[in-house]
Order: sequence, then C-alpha cells, then structure tokens
Amino acid sequence: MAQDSKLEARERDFSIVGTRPNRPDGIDKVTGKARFGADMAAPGMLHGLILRSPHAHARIKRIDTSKAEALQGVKAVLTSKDLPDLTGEDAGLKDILINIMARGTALYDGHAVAAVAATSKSVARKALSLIQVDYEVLPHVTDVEEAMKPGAPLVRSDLITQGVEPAPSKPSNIAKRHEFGHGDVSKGFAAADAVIEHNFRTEATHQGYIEPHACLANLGPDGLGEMWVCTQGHYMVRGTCAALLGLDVSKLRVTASEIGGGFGGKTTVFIEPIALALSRMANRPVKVVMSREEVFRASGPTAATSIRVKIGVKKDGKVTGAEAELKYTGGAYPGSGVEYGAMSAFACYDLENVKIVGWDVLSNRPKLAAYRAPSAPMAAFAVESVMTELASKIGMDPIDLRLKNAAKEGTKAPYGPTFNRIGLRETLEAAKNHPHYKAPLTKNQGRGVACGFWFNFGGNTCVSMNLGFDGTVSLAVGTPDIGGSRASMCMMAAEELGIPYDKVRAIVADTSSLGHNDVTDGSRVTFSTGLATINAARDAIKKLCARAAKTWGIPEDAVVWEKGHAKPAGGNAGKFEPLSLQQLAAASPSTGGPIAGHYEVNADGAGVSFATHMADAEVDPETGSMRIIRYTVCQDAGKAIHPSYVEGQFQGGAVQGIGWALNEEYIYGKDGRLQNAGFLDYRIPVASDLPMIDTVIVEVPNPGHPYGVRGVGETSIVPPLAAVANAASAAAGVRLTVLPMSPPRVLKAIEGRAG
Amino acid sequence: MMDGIHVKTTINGDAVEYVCEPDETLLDVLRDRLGLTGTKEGCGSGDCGACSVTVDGRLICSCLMLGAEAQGHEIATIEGMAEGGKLTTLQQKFLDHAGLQCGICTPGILVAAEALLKKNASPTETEVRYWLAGNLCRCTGYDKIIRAVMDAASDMRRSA
Amino acid sequence: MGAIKVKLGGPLRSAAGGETEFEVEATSIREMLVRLAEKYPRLKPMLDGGVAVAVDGRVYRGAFLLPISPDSEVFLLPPLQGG
Amino acid sequence: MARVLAGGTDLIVQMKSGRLEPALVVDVKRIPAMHAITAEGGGYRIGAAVSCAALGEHKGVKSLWPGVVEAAKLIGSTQVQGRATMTGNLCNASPAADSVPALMAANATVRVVGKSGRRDVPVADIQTAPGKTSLAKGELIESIFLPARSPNSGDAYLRFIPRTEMDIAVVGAGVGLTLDSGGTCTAARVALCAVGPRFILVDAAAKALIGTKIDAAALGKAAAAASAACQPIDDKRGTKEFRIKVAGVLTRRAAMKALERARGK
Repeated sequence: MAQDSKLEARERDFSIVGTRPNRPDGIDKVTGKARFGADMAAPGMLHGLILRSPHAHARIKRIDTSKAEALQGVKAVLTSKDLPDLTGEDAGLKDILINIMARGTALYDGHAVAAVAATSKSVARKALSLIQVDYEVLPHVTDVEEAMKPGAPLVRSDLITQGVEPAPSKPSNIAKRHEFGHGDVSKGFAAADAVIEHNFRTEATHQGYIEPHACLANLGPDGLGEMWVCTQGHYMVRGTCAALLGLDVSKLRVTASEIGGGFGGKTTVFIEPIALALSRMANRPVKVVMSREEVFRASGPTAATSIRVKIGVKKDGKVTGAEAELKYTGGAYPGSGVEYGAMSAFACYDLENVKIVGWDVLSNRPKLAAYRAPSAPMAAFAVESVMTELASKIGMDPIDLRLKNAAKEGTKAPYGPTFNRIGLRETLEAAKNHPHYKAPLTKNQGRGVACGFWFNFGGNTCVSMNLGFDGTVSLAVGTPDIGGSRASMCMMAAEELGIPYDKVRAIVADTSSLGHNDVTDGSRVTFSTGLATINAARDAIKKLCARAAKTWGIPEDAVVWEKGHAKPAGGNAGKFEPLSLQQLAAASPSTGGPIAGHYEVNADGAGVSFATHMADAEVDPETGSMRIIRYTVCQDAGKAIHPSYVEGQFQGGAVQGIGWALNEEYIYGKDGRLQNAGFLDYRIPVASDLPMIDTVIVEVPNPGHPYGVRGVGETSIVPPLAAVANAASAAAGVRLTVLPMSPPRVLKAIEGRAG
Repeated sequence: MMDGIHVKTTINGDAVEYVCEPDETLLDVLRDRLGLTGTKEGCGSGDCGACSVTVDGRLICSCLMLGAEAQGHEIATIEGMAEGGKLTTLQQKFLDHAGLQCGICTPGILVAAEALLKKNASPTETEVRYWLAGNLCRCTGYDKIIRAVMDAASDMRRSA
Repeated sequence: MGAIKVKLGGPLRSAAGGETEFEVEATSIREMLVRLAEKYPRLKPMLDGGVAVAVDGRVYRGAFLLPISPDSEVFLLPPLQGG
Repeated sequence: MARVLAGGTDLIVQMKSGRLEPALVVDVKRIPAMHAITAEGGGYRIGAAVSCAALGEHKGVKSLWPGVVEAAKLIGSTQVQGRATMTGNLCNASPAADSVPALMAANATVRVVGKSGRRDVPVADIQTAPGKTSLAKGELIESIFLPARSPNSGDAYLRFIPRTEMDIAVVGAGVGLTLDSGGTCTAARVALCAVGPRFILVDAAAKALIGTKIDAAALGKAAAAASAACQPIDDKRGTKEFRIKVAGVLTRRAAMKALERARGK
C-alpha cells in the first residue's frame, strides 16, 4: 500500500524546517577527521590493483599470470575464470559481471582484464606489469551515428533490437527502440505558422566526483564478509556482490563511508566485487582504490548523443506539434537511458501533438552510469534550443513562449500520465521577475533561458529512531549522505518530535543494522528518507503518548503530542502536568522499556520537479572563448528543509551543466582510446571560470510528502546546457548545436555565420 | 625493491620520523604511513588540489612532492588547523555558509584558503577565485565556498 | 471488477506492434500486470524486466497492491533511474 | 637513467604513471645556490630551483621582465607554482611550456653545467623535440639569466586555454619590444608555443614590428606572420586551424601589451 498517499501537505508553522543549522558531520569534514572510502585500513590489509585493456575492442586470447603470482608479496591474482557466472537469467547482473572483469573480450579502453592483491602498492604495481595478455585487436566503434550504420563493427555479436516489429533477424548495435507521445504530429506541423528543425550532438561527460571509487573488503572462508565502501547505496553493493560471488546477503555487512561525491556515478559497482573476490582468494582484507585515470576510463560516464528536434508554433506562440528523435550510446551494454531523455524531452510543455523516438545504441565505450537526472540534460539542450529559436522567429519573449505552453496541473505529460500539482509556471514567473532578466547586456554578450524537468522518485526506505534515557534521539537511516542529508533528517525528526535540532543525531547505518534501503539516487533522500523519518517520529510519538497514558491511567487516545510534550487531549481526559519527551524517556525503563520508532516503506509520490535557468554569456569573437558572467536558478523545491543545502544543489547542478555545455567531453582517438583521462584535459569548471550562482527557491508543495518536499538534487542539471547554449548562441550571433561549445567549435561557427 | 629512505621532519609542529620508498609521494606517506588521512587524493597529478598542504608555509600539492624531500622541512596539514580543538574562523565559516556538500575537497580548500589569507588579508572575489582555481569542487559550484572565504577574511580583519 | 484501460509507453508500445492501449480486468496493479502478460504474451519479457506504473499521474515503482478502478488513468512506463 | 628533481611537478607525475622509472633522482633543491635570484649585469640570474611562486614574489624581476613573471605564474595552480620552476618547465621539453616563449622574447640564456664545465646557451636552443633537450648526458641547467633590459622596452606573454586556469596552453605568444625615444620599434622578439614540435621564434613577426610605431597595420602583419609560422597538430586541446588563427590573435594582443609596458604604462 502507498501509505503516504494519505498524508497531505499542509500549511504549518515550522520551527526548525526552513532554518539553516550547521550539519552534524561538519566539524569532522573541516578538520580532516571524516573517513572517506580510501581512508580506512585493516590489520593485514593487502592492496589490490586492476589491469585494464589498452584496446577499445579486443579478443583476449591468453592471460599469463604466472610471473605475477611468483612475485614475492603477491597474495592473489584474479581473472574472469575466478568469477564463475552465477547470474542466471538476470541480464542486468550479467552485464555487471562482464563489466567488472572482461570475459573473453575487452569491450572498451579501460575494461578490466585481471587484478592482483599484494602486500604493498608498489608490489601490486610491479605484479600488474608482469601479467601478460595476448590480444587480438577487433574493429571498434565509438560514435553513436557510426555505430547505428549497417556494417558497423558489432560491439556484441548477439544483440537483437527490441521494440521493433517485426523483430530484426540480424544482430546490430541497436539495443532498443522507445516511443512516447500522443496526438498527430504531422497534423500539428501542418497547423503551425513557423517550424524549426535542428540536429544536435553532445559528447559523453563524467560525473567528475573528486573522490575516486574506493573500498576495503574482507571475506573469510566461512562466507562472512565486511566491506567499507564509498557508494551511493551500500545495500546495492551488498546485494550485487552477494549475487556475483554466491554469498548470503545477510552474511555480508557493508558500511558506507563518507562519500566524496557521486552524482549517480556511485549507484553501481565497479571494483567492489573484485576487492571481495581478491580477499576471498587471499583470505586477507583487500583495499582497492581507483586512480583518477581509471575513474575516467572505467567507471560510468554519460551517454553521447545525436538528437533531432522539430517544433511548430502558431504566431501567438502556441506549440502545435513537437517531435524528437534521440540516439544515445551508453557504452558496450544496453541501457543508454535514452528512454529518460525521450520521456523528459517535452515534459515542460502542454502539447496536443507530440512524438518522441529513442534509440539505445551500443559502442566501445565504458558502461554508462547515471549522472544527475540521467539523459534529460541532452534532450533539454535540444528542445530548449529550438524553443528559443522559435521565440525569436515569431518575435516573442522566450519566457512568454514557455509560459504560453507551460505544463500545469492536469496537463497530460508527453510520457503518458497526467501531472498533479507542479511548479513550472512559478519558476518561469520567478525568472521573468528577477532583476537578472532585465539587466542590460553589452557587446559580445548574450542571455539564454531554459526550462528543465525531472521525475524524481522514492523507493525502498527503512528508518529507525531510538530514544536515549536522557531524551536525546539517535536516528539510523540507510541512505548515504552526499550533500548534507543527515542535517535535513535531524531537522525533520526534531520538528516532528518537538525537540531541539541538536538533540537528534543521525547516522548512516550499516547493512546489518537496518533494513534495506535503495540507493541514494533519483533525488529521493529528502523525500523518502525524510518521509520515513517523519513517520518513524510519529511512531515514536505514539509510543510516548501510550507511556504517558499508562502513567496517568487514562486511555491512549486521550493523550496528544504538542511541542515535545505529551498532554491530556482535553478537559475530559483529566488534569495532568504535561510530560516532556525527556521525562518520558527517563521513565521508560519503568513504563515498559526503551522507546523506539520505526518506519518502512516503498515510497511513491515523489513529485516531479521543474526549473527555469537564466545565463549570461560573453564571447571573445577572435578566439571563441566563452565565459558565463551571470547565472540564476529558479527551481521548485516543494518545501526547502535546509535552504542552504537546497541552494547548494541548485548551484552545483547548474555549474556541472555549465561545464558540460562549455568544456567537458570524452575525447576518443581514432584508435578508440580515451585521450583525456585526467582532470588536466577533462576540464571541469574551476572557481575562476564562474560567477556567483543566484538562486530562487520556489515552493509549490508536493502533495505526496507530509511537509511538501520535492527532490531537488537532479533537476538543476537539466536546464543549464540549453540555457548556456542559448546565451552563447546569442553572444556569438550563431546557433550552436554541438556540445561542448569549446573554443575551436565556437570560433568556427562565428567565422561561418551568414552575413 | 629499492632501500627505504629515513626522513626526519616536522608535521603540524610535531617532530616526525619515517622510512619511505624513494619514489613514494609525501601524500602517500601522510596517508598510509602516518595515518593523516585528512589530506585527500583526487587525481595524483596536481590537477585537483585535494592533497594541498604547506611546506615551510608554501602551498603545494603533496602528490607532487616525494616523501623523501620532507627532510628538515615544516609540513602543515588540515589536521593541524583547529588548534586545541577550536575551529579557526575559516573552518567555522565553511560550516556557517554550507561551503561543503560531500566534503572531500574541503581539507584542501581550507589549507589553500588559509595560505591565501596569510598572504593577502583582503582578497577580492576574483583573487579568491584565481587562488583557489587549483582546488576542484564538484558539488557546490564554488559559490558558497567563495562566500565563506570572503566572510572569514572580513571577520579576521575585524578581529586583527 | 471492471475493465482497466492500460496505456503503454516506450519499448512496450513498439513491442505491442504500435498498439498503445489495452483493456484488462483487474483490481490492483499487480493483477493488471499479470492479466496483461497472460493476454499479450509478447509483452511478458518486458513486463518481467521491470516497469513503473503511473496511476492517476502518480508513478509507482513498487506498491503493486494498490487498488485501481476502471476510471483510473493507468500508464506503463520503463522503470525509472536516477542519479 | 638519472633524473633531476627540481619542482617535481612533471617528473613525479611521470614516475607515478610508470612513463618514467629513473634509477636515480637528484634533488637539486638541496643546493642552496639553486634557490637564489641574484642581480647580475643589470639583469637577474635565477637559480634552477626557484619556484614560480618565489619568482612571482621578487619585485626586481617582476618590474624588469613582467612578461616572464606572468608566464611563470600561469604554470598550473597556486599549489603547482609553489613547486614548479622555470628550469623544469624548460627541461621537461614540452612544446607547450608557458615560460619558454616569454624567456625567448626576453632573450634569456641558461647556464648549463656538466663534467666539462659551464656553458651559456640561448633558451631557444634547449628543447629540440617534444620531450627532448640538447643537454648532454651528465649536464643540467644551473640557472636562467634574464639580461638587462634596454630603456623603453616591454614584454608580455599571453596564452589561450579553454578555461581560465589549470589548462595547458593551446597556443602561447611571448613578445619583447624596444622603442626609440620617438616611439618607433627598434627591436622585437616574438616567440610561440604549442604550435609545433618546437618553440618558434618568429623573425618575420619581429620584422613586421621593427621600424614601425606598432600601429594596427604593423600588428596585423605581425599576427599574420605568426600564424604563417605555425606548424601545429590537431589534438585533444585544439585544432590546427584554431591554433593558427589564435597564434595571430595572441601575438597582436601580446605586442599591444608589451607596447604599453615599453611606453611605461
């Protein structure tokens, strides 16, 4: 049952929610005490390293590990033959197995082919150099359009396209076709006064978290194991490792370290099962830490895309038809996430006629992982670029054009369902009324606006709350805290219980101490862990009231909870001095024992979220250099629990989007090898590249959360690619359709512009 | 294997001795041999600044210095910043301004920002941004970090 | 029990030969999915692979015991992912 | 194989990546003289171990050859400048080294020391190919000498990078100029980086400036000469076409900046 559907967002006076207290993990993080993935050591620990394919596509003819095994200090050498396939019918798990260690064929530059565990890093390095691999290099393909062509080198020999009728008889690199929409687009375009169609390209980008993947694993011969991992989901790590290595889930205890950024990239496993398997072989703890180069070559970047968008409008700005074809490649495995691009592409608009087709394409690139609103930013880049072009074509203000077509409550979304209460219009109005929108621009400057949408979701969540005899509260959650969520959880618990914020301490519990929790993803933590925390608090309150009732000798339903105290419900209930949480907790040994609150749910009703961004760009027309000189984010947060961290999510997403728009890209050589596997040439924004990022928190409550919370983490990366492209195109005087808008591309476009 | 090198140095004011491999970086020594894991490794090539420390007061990346080079020098790391358990103004401002999300870049940024404020008590926003250009942060978009540093500088000027 | 109109999105639609709407008798999401797979076997592999179900605009990834009625708007979607 | 360790910002990265496995690393920072900046003949001698950060704090060098100092201050981050040296930048022999065109524009020399004694060599003669120098086995650079500057002279270095910091030059241009009392250019040096396997001293660009008041026409000619001298490659940092165009743009801009300095502004 969706228990939470009964909870209604209500206007209430919050005393803690909406304030900005310091985070509970703050002092550890400003003093260097916080322990991240690579910061843990264990007695007898070995160091694991992974050997990776230097080829984009190659058959592994032979691996000779004998010399490495003979090296003093080497305790385990592992290849795919040490990882029997236990995945059964689970195709997704099979792909993970193939990805963590190549089985016969290396599918991309950086694909793992062997691993070692040794007594020191230097011995492990030496051992890697002693492993001999004979490769037969195979033809490769990294470009999405090339990969779709008939006759392209086949990434997987047995892939038959799904979603196409009749099913093709021959394998290809196309995994799936997706289609969404409603109405009749040809009728829509026929009714339009202006139609614009463009092709767009975007390169793969990386989440760029500063902390490389790291884990410490220990697995004994009895099948009992422990892991310390930087991950967005330690239950996911437990489940996946257990399934791949044939272990009982409950015998594997996984602790989530502090996590140094994830943004979706740590929602799956790469090194964790390898570390565990090495530990099993060596019967010693093994630590594996990726190098930055490995992170770029062998973790999970985004899709690279090719997108065609066509939109038609009436002179008054009403969109009559909208169509998109999206081609995404997410590496050598199905699952480019093109469906999320397809579903979100036109989700900002109330459209009668809309059709989106998505193609999921394989190529010799690393296996994609999620990146903040996965797949939506590229689709929004294409759609919002065309919307802005249409606005200028019909002489309409770009915000007015969007307002004219904005999705609202009751709009049938292009991906199917009908929207409940949403806040797109409010974000557009906030942008239009912001001083930024009216600020003058000078020569070589341009302003861009774009909207963005993300679904958000809930998922399996389990929270436990324990009251100490001194009346303080320990809160155990199972969703790793990436951006300050422990602070938000403490705030919601304190709000509900009616006690001060600093009387609650939240921890991220290990997998043996709390029931299953899904990964920290889908902007779900403040929503679903928050919802579970509030309900765990209500569960505790119910018990507190029962203890008070018992103490007073009155019925339980004659007790109410107000401002941290149990009180008789009214005059008829009797006259008793209110009992504080602290008093009830102190007395609990004599009223029935310790008091705790719990809540378990598969949360639904996350509430979609929208944003409108504005960017000002300035171009150096002689070099094509583009700077962002002003930026404003207006986003619907539903209800901001800790506004500073909401703003932080807005700002962080916006800047990641700015990087994606201007400089970040995977650059492959003709040999299919990644040429920029480092922070030197994979150019994420640095402090001096940026202005301050203004924020406007719009609050249109989500009816699916007791406080009205909507997830905020992901939506902020959806509009900036387009907002920057629109600003940059205005500054350069030419429509820029290829990301990143790196200086050589911009300069070429400026020199090629008509007139 | 090459023979280890015996090094005597000073870290956060304390005399420290260790033996390291000749090609081992100061970062590896700090983290793996001395348990000073507050200094982080984000890239190992001097491109992210997470391993920032000072050597004789000069800001450097500890991944670009050998452990053997520390002989006779004075090293300062994040662990030495909060003297006697009291946060510095700068550390406190990072908390007040929510100048961190995941916190992995925070030690390096604090060490770098402190070095800036020792050199320049009244930096402009642009000066702060350029000084910290070598400290990558992927979470915050830098806004709140810059505000925290500017506010700390302002408070420190007032109390100076 | 009444006939539920189920609308399809994504590859389900293509797998169904371009048909976008199906009618099945069901009172809950789970029952609807079971009936749909019985009635249209070629949808089964994709249904087994995981779907999200939107009922009256709200997307469910798990709560498949949720009651649905003939006036519910029911949409089948690919399972959602996030970052 | 032995390697000299100065700032280590290139060497240690190469060692860690396994590209280089020296049998011996010689830390020249232990030689006190290597840290010195000394006035000599109206110019300055800069020890091989002087970090870019230390150089940037030296008021004398900064006022004499501001272009050289601004180039040195572009190498990497604040942290990298705390260790990196101009000598290391030169000996690493990457054709994209920022400090080298500025040193060439300043007509700097280096003092090479080896078994057979010391010799002074123009900066331009050190790098011979990507990763290769003219230094013989057993030789190392002891110091860089920045000569005295003629009156009414100025220098400047500009580079193009995609971001505002932290990148390797896609193109770099260093210009040194001398004017007579009437404002006519009497001497000029123009040097480029990252547009060929070696640094390029563009005599044709210098000639385009000499004898002019460095007006728009002369600047245009110098820019065209700089572009014409480029032999760049397409790579992850930029295209051939882009580098050729931007080499001209930067040459013009650097010349204008050097001109301002020569005029005492």
